[in-house]
Amino acid sequence: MTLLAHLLLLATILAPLGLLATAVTAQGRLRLPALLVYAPLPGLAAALIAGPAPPLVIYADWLRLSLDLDAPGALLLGVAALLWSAAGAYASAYLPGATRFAGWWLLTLAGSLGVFIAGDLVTFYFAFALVSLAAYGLVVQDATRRARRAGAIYLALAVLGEVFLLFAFALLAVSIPGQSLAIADAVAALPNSLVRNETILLLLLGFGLKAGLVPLHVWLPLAHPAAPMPASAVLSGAIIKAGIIGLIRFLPFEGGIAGWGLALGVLGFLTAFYGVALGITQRNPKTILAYSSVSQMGVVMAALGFGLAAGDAATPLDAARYASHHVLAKGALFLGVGVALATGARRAAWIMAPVLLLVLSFGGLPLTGGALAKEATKAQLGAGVLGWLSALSAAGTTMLMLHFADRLRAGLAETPEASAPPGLILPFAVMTAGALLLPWWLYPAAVKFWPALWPVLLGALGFLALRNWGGRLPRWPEGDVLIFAERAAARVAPPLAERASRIEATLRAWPSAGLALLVLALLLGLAMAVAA
Amino acid sequence: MEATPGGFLLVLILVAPVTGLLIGFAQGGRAAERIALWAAPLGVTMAMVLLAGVLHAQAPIVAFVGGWAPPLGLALRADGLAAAMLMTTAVIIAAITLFARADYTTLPGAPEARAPLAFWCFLLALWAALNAAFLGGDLFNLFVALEMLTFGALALACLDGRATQFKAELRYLLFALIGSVFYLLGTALLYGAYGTLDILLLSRTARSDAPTIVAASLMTVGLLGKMALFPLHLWLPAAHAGAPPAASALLSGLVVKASYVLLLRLWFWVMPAALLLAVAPILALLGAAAILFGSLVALRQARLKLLVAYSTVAQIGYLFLMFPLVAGSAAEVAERAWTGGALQAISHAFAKAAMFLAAGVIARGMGHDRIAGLHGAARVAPLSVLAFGLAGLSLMGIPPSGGFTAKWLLLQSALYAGQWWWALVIVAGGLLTGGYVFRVLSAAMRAPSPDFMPAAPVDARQERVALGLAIISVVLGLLPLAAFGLVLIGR
Amino acid sequence: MTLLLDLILGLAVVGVAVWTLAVRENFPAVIGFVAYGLLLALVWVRLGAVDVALTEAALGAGATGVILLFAVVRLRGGRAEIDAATPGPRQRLAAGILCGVVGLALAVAVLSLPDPAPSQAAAVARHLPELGVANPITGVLMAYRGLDTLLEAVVLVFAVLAIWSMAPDRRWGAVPGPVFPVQSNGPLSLLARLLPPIGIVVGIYIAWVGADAPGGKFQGGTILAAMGILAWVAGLWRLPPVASRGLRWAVVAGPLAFIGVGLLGFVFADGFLSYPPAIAKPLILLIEAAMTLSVAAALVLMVAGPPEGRRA
Amino acid sequence: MIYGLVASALVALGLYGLVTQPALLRKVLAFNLLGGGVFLLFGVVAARGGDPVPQALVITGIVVAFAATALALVLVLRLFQITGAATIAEDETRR
Amino acid sequence: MSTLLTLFSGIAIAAGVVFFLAGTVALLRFPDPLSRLHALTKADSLGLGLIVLGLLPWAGGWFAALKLILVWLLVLLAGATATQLIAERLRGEDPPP
Repeated sequence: MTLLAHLLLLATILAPLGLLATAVTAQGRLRLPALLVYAPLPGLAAALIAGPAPPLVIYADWLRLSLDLDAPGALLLGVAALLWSAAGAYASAYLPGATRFAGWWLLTLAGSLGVFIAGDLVTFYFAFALVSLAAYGLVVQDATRRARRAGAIYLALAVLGEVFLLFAFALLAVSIPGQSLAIADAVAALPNSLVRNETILLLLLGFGLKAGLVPLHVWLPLAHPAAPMPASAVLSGAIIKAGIIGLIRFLPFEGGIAGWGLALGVLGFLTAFYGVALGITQRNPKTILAYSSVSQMGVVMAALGFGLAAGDAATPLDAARYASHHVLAKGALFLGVGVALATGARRAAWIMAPVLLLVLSFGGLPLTGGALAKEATKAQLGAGVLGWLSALSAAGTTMLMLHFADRLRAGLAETPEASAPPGLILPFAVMTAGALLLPWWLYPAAVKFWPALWPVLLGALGFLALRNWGGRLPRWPEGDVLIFAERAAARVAPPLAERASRIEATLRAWPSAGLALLVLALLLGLAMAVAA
Repeated sequence: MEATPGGFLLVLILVAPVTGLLIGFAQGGRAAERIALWAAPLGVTMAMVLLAGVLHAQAPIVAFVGGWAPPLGLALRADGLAAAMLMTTAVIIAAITLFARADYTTLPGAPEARAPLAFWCFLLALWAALNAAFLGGDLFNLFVALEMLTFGALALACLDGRATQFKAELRYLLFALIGSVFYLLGTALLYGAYGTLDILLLSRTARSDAPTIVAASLMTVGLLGKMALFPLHLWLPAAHAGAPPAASALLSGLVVKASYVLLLRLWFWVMPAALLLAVAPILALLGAAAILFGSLVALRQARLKLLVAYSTVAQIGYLFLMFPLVAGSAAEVAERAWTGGALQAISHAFAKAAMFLAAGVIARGMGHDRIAGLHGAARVAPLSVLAFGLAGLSLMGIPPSGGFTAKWLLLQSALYAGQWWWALVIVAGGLLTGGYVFRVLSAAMRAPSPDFMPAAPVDARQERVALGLAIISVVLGLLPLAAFGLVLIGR
Repeated sequence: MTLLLDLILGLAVVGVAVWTLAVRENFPAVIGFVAYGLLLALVWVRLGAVDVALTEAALGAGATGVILLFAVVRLRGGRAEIDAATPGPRQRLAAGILCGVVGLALAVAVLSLPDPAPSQAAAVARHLPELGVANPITGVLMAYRGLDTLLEAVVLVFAVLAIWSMAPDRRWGAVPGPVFPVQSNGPLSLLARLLPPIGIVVGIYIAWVGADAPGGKFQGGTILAAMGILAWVAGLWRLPPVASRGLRWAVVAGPLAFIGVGLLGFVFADGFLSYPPAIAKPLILLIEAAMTLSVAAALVLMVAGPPEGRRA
Repeated sequence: MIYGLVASALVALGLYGLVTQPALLRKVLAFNLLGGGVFLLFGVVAARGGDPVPQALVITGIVVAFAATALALVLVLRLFQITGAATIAEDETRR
Repeated sequence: MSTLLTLFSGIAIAAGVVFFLAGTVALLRFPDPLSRLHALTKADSLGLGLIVLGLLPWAGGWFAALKLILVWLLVLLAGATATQLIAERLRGEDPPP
């Protein structure tokens, strides 16, 4: 049994890469887009049966590469694999000939699934780097100027995130007593390591940037809309979860760093409300969804934060449950947008009904997956003020999602009879069913009716208000904070680089170089004379 | 102080290229080329045998020239660091020999031309000088090797005979001469104070008195001038950018490293620890300045070769971050930093050689090397752009590459030693390097204008050589850390 | 009394050096430099290093003086560009102060060298008889630090090739350096006919005597080269073209002989560049002869410069 | 002892000339002055102990310095023949 | 005998030095270059001859004495040629390059 589990774990990463390898031959390359749907299946299987198996350790002498699957990891791996597979089928229909896109797709897939099962620092960093850098290929697929700009910003911030993580992992590796690089040892050694605060700050920055924590979320509303539909689905659905699994794996939930937990929680709620506030000013349905992702991730991080503050060991699993619902629902919505844009007014009802249901489930409508997700994080966000805050954010989300549905209906195809090809509708249907039903199978719980309902109603009321007076809201550009940052940078950066190259040019004139030589000689001499 | 078995191998490695040079020069162009082609594989095997010998003996191999013991005679010493650098030199020169066959070949019947004869002879001469610089055990002997290196680098860079290159090379020659004069002054003072110039003997008797201090500061500044560390880098960009591709790969990759190894010999063998502690922060500060300024200016360069040359100025800075980490900390951290520094030197040699060769092929294929006009380069010279990218990865320090392991080791030892600011510089350097590598790649990857025609056909063999070097630089990262224990032998 | 003499000589040398730097025109500066070289040779005699005095006079003042004169004659004008590039007074002052401080540091270092000066003189003297050579400096040059001399000979060969490679491509294969018109009569041709034979005898004598008394291959080679240059300038002797194999083998003969004998050392004696005691002296003399030839050839070619004439 | 001071003075002068003299020929000249000073320092060291080894080093050094001067002068001449430039001032700004 | 010898060489060397001085003064004082040149070579070669004469007894053995004389002859030859060349140059005949 464990051998099968280990094989599946290996296959999760190697299958997509193997498929990519077949692209070397010409006809292999042609068939590639069609095979995208099968690549994530080993991951799905691994999630289902590899849970209890012991960690697989490879290459044991100086570098212990190990793959390991715990409960939250399995849950997220399963839903992510499902989304990847559905989006893969969608992509085969949506972009039939795009072989280069398929190549980037498989690389990102390998990284995205690998992140959930990595057991040690090096594998995790390698997978995280793979998913961050390869996703650039998905973002710039449309090769428009806007896509290229979004891609450049995405890559810059992704590399920045990588650097934070490299730094954090170096600190972690330093604080682990022995030679091992396993994540478990790292987390155990974290609370009492001498560089504790710096490490945690860097971890939060690195994973927060990936999951869209407020000041670092700027790339998300730019990148997701710019990417083609299936890419946006996986970007918002599965790839963003790399940040969440990072926080789940690397933060010591047994306690010891309560202060940081509080900070994360507050920032999480801030992100949640910020996402909603920005979302309602947007026109493009995909951008609204992107802001909704920011907001939802805010809620997840709030749950993680307050769970960390309370030292509640169950937080990882609860947060994973909430996040898994988001994977399914958000993925379905993105695919839905693609389908809706291709269907005419007459057949719209077939699409708008499930979309509406999904939208309300986000708000936590009883009997839907959303309600179960909210129930799961009751332990962390249920009591007192936190309860009110989470309810308010649910209301806000409902309002935002209804606004999204309204914008979507405005964006339907002109010709009434137009209907999307089956290749698009089938994955959308699968994902919608998954979003609504899977939570019942994964984490069933009794949901009290009224406390879950009133936020949805409040949200509906808010939406109605928005419809009438929405016009007066200010028109914010996508990636809000980034625009101001870019303008500020435009003022500061060139003069700095200009001054640096002017200094460098003066140093290259012969006499000043000679003088520099002599000054350096004296400096060294003095330093040594003082020391001796 | 006694000669170990296997000493003849050291002499062979030194004498083989010299004899090749002399016979090649006398016999003329075609003979020089054939000798160089035979010397390349022979050199690599000799370096490999030496590497195995040093690893097996776990101690430096020492040979006394002429059988005279050091205070009187000269010693050749191959410790772990020297063996590793010799191996790097042999492999890169073999690669450059393959690369340059397309440019500098004389057909059987053809009359002898200037450039081919000059190129092959200077390649062998540079190789001999590098071997002498890495193996040398006597400071004056190293001076002669450095001079030969300077002349070789100068002559190779002037091979195209362009006027701007003559001016750049004159700046290089004069500055290098100031450097060697300073080095000579230091040597004279050391001889006056201790009566010997042998590194090992000096390391036993070095005191912190006035002559030693003046000698140390003069020699260090002389070597920094020859290595073009940041404030003294005036000659490097023009000299390395204007040189033919094969030459600039050799110059940026290896010639700079010879002065670096000398500097290591000077500071970690000859000079007493107290002086090292005083000087190490200054050297590291200069290194940090080199990284920041070099990368910033590289970001603003309009021409590809100048960008790569400024990248050398920046990457040299990394080599100096090692000094305070090895000087001031516990043995375990010092070993990690030392391995990191040595690996950075080696992986930079491979990566920079690959980058310059790739840049050369791209420039020939596109007809120019303006970065803004590089659209479609990926179609004209795909393998070269890939080689440039891989080498860029290694320079940035993205995981699988040799550069990453070097920077990871330096990062960790910086944190262990508590001097976290160096870690900050390493990370900032990596980001900036990423900046200019991305700038070149994104320009090269972009689709060309429809009426685009490549300026000249690109030789596929040359591309494969550049790619091979880039792959080696990446594969270096996968070698288990135990392999780098080699660099610690005889430390 | 000798202190006074040293003082005067020292001041003279420094004075000439200052004058060489200060004078505006290039030509007097070069003349000043030749004078500086000769005075320096005197200083070397005062320091008791006759070998080095010979080398300094022949190479440092003579040969360098010749190539500088050649250069001065050809480098005319560019005064405006030079004035433009002259650094401002502030930079010159700073440079002056810094150079002064470096000089001072050097002086302090020299003065504080340990009193019982550590010296290899005894060791050299003890091992000298094994080589059968009386002149300690030749012993050091040829045996103890043989590798230095070998590398340096290779540097000479290398410098010749580097100078040749500076020529434009179309000139390759031609005669190195400018071609002087043949002078049938006149004082120069008289000198060029009379002096070389004597010079060659003196050169070979100095190279030969190097084994036992001050002299040696570099000094002898330089004198031979001087005679060659004299004949070449007078147009009596046309340098062989760059492509001629004979010329190249002449330049390469010295170092190759050195390596050959060195490698033999593996077989007969106990390592590279070690001489079997019995036949050490003849071997050294053999190498000295080959080296003298190479040094002479290399110096002539270096003075001549890159090929400028038409293809031979 | 006096010659030690003379050597230091020559080194200082040579350095000053090499750094400040704009004309290339004068720079090469200054380099030779500097070389003379350095080798004189070796001579002083040799004279203190009556030691032949530094004298051998000086002979080797003078030959190498001559090779360097010859190479530099050829470069100066070739540069002058092609561009007429007599200095190595950084004319076009490296943009 | 030796005192006589030292006396003789002392006088000879003094005379030589006087001639050198005269040559240098001539170099500075004389109006046109040609006459300066003429005076200089004459005085210096004679001066050197006298100094060599003075040094002869001190030279160790015949061989060294011969070498001294050889030196004098060579300087004479070189001086004459140089003066001729410069003179030609000054008078503007077809000067060698």
